[in-house]
Amino acid sequence: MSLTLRNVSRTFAGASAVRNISLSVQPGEIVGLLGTSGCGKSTILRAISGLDDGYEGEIEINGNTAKEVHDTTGFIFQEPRLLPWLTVLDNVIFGLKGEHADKQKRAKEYIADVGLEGKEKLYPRQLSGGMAQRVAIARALVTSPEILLLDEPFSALDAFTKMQLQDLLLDVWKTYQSTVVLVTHDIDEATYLCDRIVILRGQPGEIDREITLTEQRPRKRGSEELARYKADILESLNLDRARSIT
Amino acid sequence: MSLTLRNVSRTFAGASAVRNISLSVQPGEIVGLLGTSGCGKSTILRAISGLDDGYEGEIEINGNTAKEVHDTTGFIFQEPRLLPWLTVLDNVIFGLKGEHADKQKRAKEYIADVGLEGKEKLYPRQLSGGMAQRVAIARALVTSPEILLLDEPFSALDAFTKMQLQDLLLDVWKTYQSTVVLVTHDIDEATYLCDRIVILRGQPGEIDREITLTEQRPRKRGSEELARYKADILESLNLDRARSIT
Amino acid sequence: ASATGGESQPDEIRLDYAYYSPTSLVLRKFGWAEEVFEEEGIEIEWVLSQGSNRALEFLNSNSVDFGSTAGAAALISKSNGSPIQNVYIYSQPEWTALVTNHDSGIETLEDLKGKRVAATIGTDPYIFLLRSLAAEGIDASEVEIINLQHGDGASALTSNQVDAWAGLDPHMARVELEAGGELFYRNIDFNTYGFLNVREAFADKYPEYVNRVIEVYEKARKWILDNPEEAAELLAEEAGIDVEVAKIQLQRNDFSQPIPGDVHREAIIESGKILQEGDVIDADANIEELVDDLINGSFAEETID
Amino acid sequence: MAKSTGELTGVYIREHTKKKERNKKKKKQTEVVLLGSILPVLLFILWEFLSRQGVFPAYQLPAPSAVFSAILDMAATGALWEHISITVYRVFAGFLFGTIAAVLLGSLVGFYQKAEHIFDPIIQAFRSIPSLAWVPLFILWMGIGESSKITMIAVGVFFPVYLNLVSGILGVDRKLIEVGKMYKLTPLQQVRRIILPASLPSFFVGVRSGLGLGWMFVVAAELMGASQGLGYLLVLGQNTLSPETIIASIILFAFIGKSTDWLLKILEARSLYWQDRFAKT
Amino acid sequence: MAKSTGELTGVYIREHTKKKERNKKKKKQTEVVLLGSILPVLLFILWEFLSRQGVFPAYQLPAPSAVFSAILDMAATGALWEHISITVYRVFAGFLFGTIAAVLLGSLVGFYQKAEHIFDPIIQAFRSIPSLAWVPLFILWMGIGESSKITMIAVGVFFPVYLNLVSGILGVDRKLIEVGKMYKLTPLQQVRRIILPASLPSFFVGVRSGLGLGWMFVVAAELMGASQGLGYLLVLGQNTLSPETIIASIILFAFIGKSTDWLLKILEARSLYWQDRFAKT
Ligand SMILES: Nc1ncnc2c1ncn2[C@@H]1O[C@H](COP(=O)(O)OP(=O)(O)OP(=O)(O)O)[C@@H](O)[C@H]1O
Ligand SMILES: Nc1ncnc2c1ncn2[C@@H]1O[C@H](COP(=O)(O)OP(=O)(O)OP(=O)(O)O)[C@@H](O)[C@H]1O
Ligand SMILES: [Mg+2]
Ligand SMILES: [Mg+2]
Repeated sequence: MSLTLRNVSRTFAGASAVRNISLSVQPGEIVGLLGTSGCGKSTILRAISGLDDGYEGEIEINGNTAKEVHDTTGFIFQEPRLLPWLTVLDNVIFGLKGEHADKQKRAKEYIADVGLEGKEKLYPRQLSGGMAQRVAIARALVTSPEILLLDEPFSALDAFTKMQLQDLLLDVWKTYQSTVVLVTHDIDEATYLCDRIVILRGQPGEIDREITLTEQRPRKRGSEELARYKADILESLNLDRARSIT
Repeated sequence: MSLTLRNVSRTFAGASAVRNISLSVQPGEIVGLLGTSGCGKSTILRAISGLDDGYEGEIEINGNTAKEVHDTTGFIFQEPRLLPWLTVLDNVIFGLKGEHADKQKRAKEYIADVGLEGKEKLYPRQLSGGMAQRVAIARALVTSPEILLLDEPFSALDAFTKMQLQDLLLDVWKTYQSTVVLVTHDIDEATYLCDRIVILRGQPGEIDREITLTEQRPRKRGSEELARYKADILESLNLDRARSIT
Repeated sequence: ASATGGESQPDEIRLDYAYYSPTSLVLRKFGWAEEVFEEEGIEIEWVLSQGSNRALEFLNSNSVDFGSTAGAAALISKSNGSPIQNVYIYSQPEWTALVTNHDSGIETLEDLKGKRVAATIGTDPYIFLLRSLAAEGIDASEVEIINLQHGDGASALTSNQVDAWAGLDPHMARVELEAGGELFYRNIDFNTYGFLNVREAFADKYPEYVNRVIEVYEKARKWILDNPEEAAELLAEEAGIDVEVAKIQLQRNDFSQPIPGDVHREAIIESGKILQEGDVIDADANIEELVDDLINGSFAEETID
Repeated sequence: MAKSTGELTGVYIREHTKKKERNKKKKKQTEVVLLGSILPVLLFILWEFLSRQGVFPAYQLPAPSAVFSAILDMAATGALWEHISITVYRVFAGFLFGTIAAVLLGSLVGFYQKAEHIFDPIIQAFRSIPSLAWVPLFILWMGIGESSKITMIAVGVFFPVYLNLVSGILGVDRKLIEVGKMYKLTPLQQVRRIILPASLPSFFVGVRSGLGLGWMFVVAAELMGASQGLGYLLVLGQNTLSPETIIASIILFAFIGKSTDWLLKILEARSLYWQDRFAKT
Repeated sequence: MAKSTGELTGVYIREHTKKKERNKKKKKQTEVVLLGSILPVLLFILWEFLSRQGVFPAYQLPAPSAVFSAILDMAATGALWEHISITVYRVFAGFLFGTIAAVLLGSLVGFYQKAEHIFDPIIQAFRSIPSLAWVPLFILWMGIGESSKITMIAVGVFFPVYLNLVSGILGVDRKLIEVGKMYKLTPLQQVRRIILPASLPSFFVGVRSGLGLGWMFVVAAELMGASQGLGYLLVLGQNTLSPETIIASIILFAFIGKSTDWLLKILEARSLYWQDRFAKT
């Protein structure tokens, strides 16, 4: 599904959060959003998701500009947002439709994929931070959404779990050709996953730079190519920082 | 303040979370806890803090083994845990004692230090994820605690804000000679900050390895020395992973 | 009255019973009404009235066909336009009097001046109090009337929170017996009789059956006259009160005049005037007309010889 | 709980802890019951003592022993069970209807702004009308059968349930609602799958409050031509100046009310197992 | 809100939006009032119509016009204000005392397990005792002065406030309590700085419920020797079989009850500005 933002701005009670964001995402593209904390990345994702309809400008999803939630969109929020009265299994099943047995089977697969096999019956309050985040990831991926909005999905995970789940994400993406918008602070992650990286700048956030990564997937983590991109991105961010401090 | 754990284990409703953790932290030392998601890092911090008294074994803080909260301990939880009815400023003031004007002044300094100047009057629901985390950091540091327990304090921050706050932490540490236990998934962070890194392994978590870093502070990020440590740690974690998968 | 005719017969007749109407208790206990009407396939339904105002609410809402009330209450309701008629007097009770504690020093109505007297505004004891005061030429404003429910008035008196109380049986009998209360002013004529009222609609439709209900009521009345001891026991058992209390209560009931007539008319008119002064009945209501509308002795006259 | 790969020792430890925990729980329960009895028992002793000393004369406030013997008398004749059972039946039925009505209307008002603007003001206005005031109106509208009594109790139950539910719904964390929105739940599904569970704690308070009010409304209900029931008993006691009957009915109200509340409390605890509540000191 | 570095355009836009928002808010408010009036107005019209048609005869249910003229008559003689003011005074005083008692006992029970075990059972038992049942006891203990009336109302207010507060406290997120614990707050500080603010939504429901019950208990309170007040008016109406008076008192109860609730609702909205509630559709 294609996704286009045109001059999107969002103001909260008089204070501007993002300004004039224009961005066009091709079907099946993975776009990364990078930027300092508070520059409006989550705000943009919320606008795309349709949960927030207070923005100005236009967001077009497959030709539709209505401010509404599309049920083909999956959203991993910045917090896990598990339903505390449901077990891990039921939380993952939550968004699924269809036969009960099918749903269970599918959910269990994804629970295993995120490394939580055997934890199906735990309640959210019994989970560690990273486990809760993984349940949220499973919940979003299990519905195989056509548009995936990810808000720092792997931030609370250790290096290896993170890599594993990044690969899981790529698997899902490959199978369902999802369009992905990924917010992350991990530049390695961005270079490993994204076709394009959009760097936001300032407060209110505006688009500063777009970097297109042409390297073929599967990419090699820590490859020289990616390292070059990383250095480039770091510099952009750093510049922004320097500017915003003065 | 010195801190010693002796054979600490924690069981939740029959399921063991950590087992036989023994660890002794010197006054003014910064110890990092690394390990896969769900291996019991937060559980250990909670036991040290005194919030959880369901553990077996003994925890000694300055010679005192009572299972209670010490008011010289500061805790940055894995979630921001801001009080939703207080503004940013009041949240930071929350733990301070003394004259109102003094408290305000001090709190404002730390708010500026974490880069939230001008945001004092916002309520938690108006903050971005990273901003909330920074408020939580300011709230914990402002009381200049003698023992600092940090549970992934910088996980939701972009690379540069993260570096800035790591340095802030070191400043506080230098000024007050706090004893710090830091849980993190960021190996660069661990090598940059810690005197010693403890690697947990398995589920229930046990101590696998301790790595002592002798390099002088201020350390240089990305120095060769640190890179060597990093490779070493990655290997340990990887091994653990390999073992736990089979 | 049977000449007016009407429809054949009702499916059921709904009677009320009340602890202030011993006749109704006897009638219900022995099932005489059921006996008489069963043959015709008419059901009898009994409803408990916990006070005149409830009985009138039941009548007004067509929940009962016959309801037992104090005469004054029936008049007040009539003045509000209730379609009811009084067709029978189940007793002339001396159920209210003025009560005080035995060491209070109150002996006459004069002594009440400046004192606190408990009464339930709008009910028989209240009317009794006003009439008594009026008879002595004392203005009602010279005593402090405290509005309390009957039972609460009794407790207030025994715990010395008021100096006197316009009492009502069986509370009064119990206070007399157990707490040493003294009835310092009695006047049976200032009581307003126990009225058995019928809904006008019922009387119009089934006049014959009004007579027949009166007939069974008569049977109960006669039984009480013949068996005062048993009647007291029955009252005690039904109402859950002490036999001694029940005896006193029954002694203060005169069951001799069942047919509504001029005596009743006059007593009610007097009460009506007092109530009018107290703003309970509308100032421009014509009391005499109302009373004439309310009291209809013809059924009883026809039935009782 | 967690069905993890159980080594033998692990299983053993689990079994062991379970047993220990069960014992501990039992001991705990008796302790709770004992602690809870302290005040009532003290109260009864004091009261009996004062009665015997003649501080309260019997025609004002009979001694507890006298009251209990009155209750036992009623129990002996079987009248007690009839009073209790009919009242419990009425309260139960009224409670059911009142709760259902409150859930329907409460969900509507909680969920739709328009519905709130239309219905809430009048409901809030009705909420302050005392039970006694309804009596004549109910008699008028519904007569004096069981239905009017049950409806009266339902009215009492309705308001607290409604109020708590609406406020519970309004207090549901926006974050969770958004999860539902992302899955395009229909409003009804939203209510059933997110809003009701999330506002369950509030709902239970409402239900418990409502049941309490149901018991209170019994008196008004049984003014409407009842000849049995606890409310009837109370009014009878007041009309015949029988303090034993009054106090007996009060004690029965307290006891049965407490028992039914206890049932709800158990249900509450069962349904809210997932809450991350704070453990008390 | 945010005092950020205001460029001129920014300031302009802010001013502009503020004005627009204020206008919008005003328009919104009138709409809300209008929507809320629909049902009551319809009800009155229907009722008047049915009365004129003779469906409800005046001795059963007088027409609203008759009731309003009765109220106006009372207003003309000044009696109305006396009835209203004395009742409002009683409810207010009872509400105050009841709420204070509930906050004290509720905090204790909510915070200390022992206190819960000791006090909660008996409080829950008392909760089901109908207001009318208390009347003779209150007269006995406290006489028939204002104090007994106010206490009676306080009793009514107490229970819902208590129940909601305790449940609110028990429902406070453990995570926030732990924050307080880390700073070694004393129990009292815990209550004041964390538990009360966190359970404020619950508390407000309790307070609003309690005020409603306060209005209900007025009748029982004014059975105790009152010669003025809305409850007195109601009972007088019942004793003197005057449907106008009964209905007039009902309408006054509804109207004044709703007004006081509205005040609380405003206070609630003000105090809970920080809540991240879900916006309704
Ligand atoms: N309250 C609880 N009840 C039951 N089990 C719990 C509870 N808290 C933690 N656990 C379990 O203990 C284990 C360790 O949890 P902990 O939160 O310490 O992990 P962690 O190392 O901090 O992980 P992460 O990096 O994901 O935060 C997990 O398996 C978790 O399921
Ligand atoms: N509901 C709200 N009300 C007021 N201001 C808000 C609200 N939500 C976000 N903001 C403001 O908008 C700005 C951008 O917030 P946003 O959450 O989009 O940041 P972010 O880029 O996701 O940051 P982070 O990396 O820290 O999550 C912040 O300054 C924040 O204070
Ligand atoms: Mg964000
Ligand atoms: Mg953790």
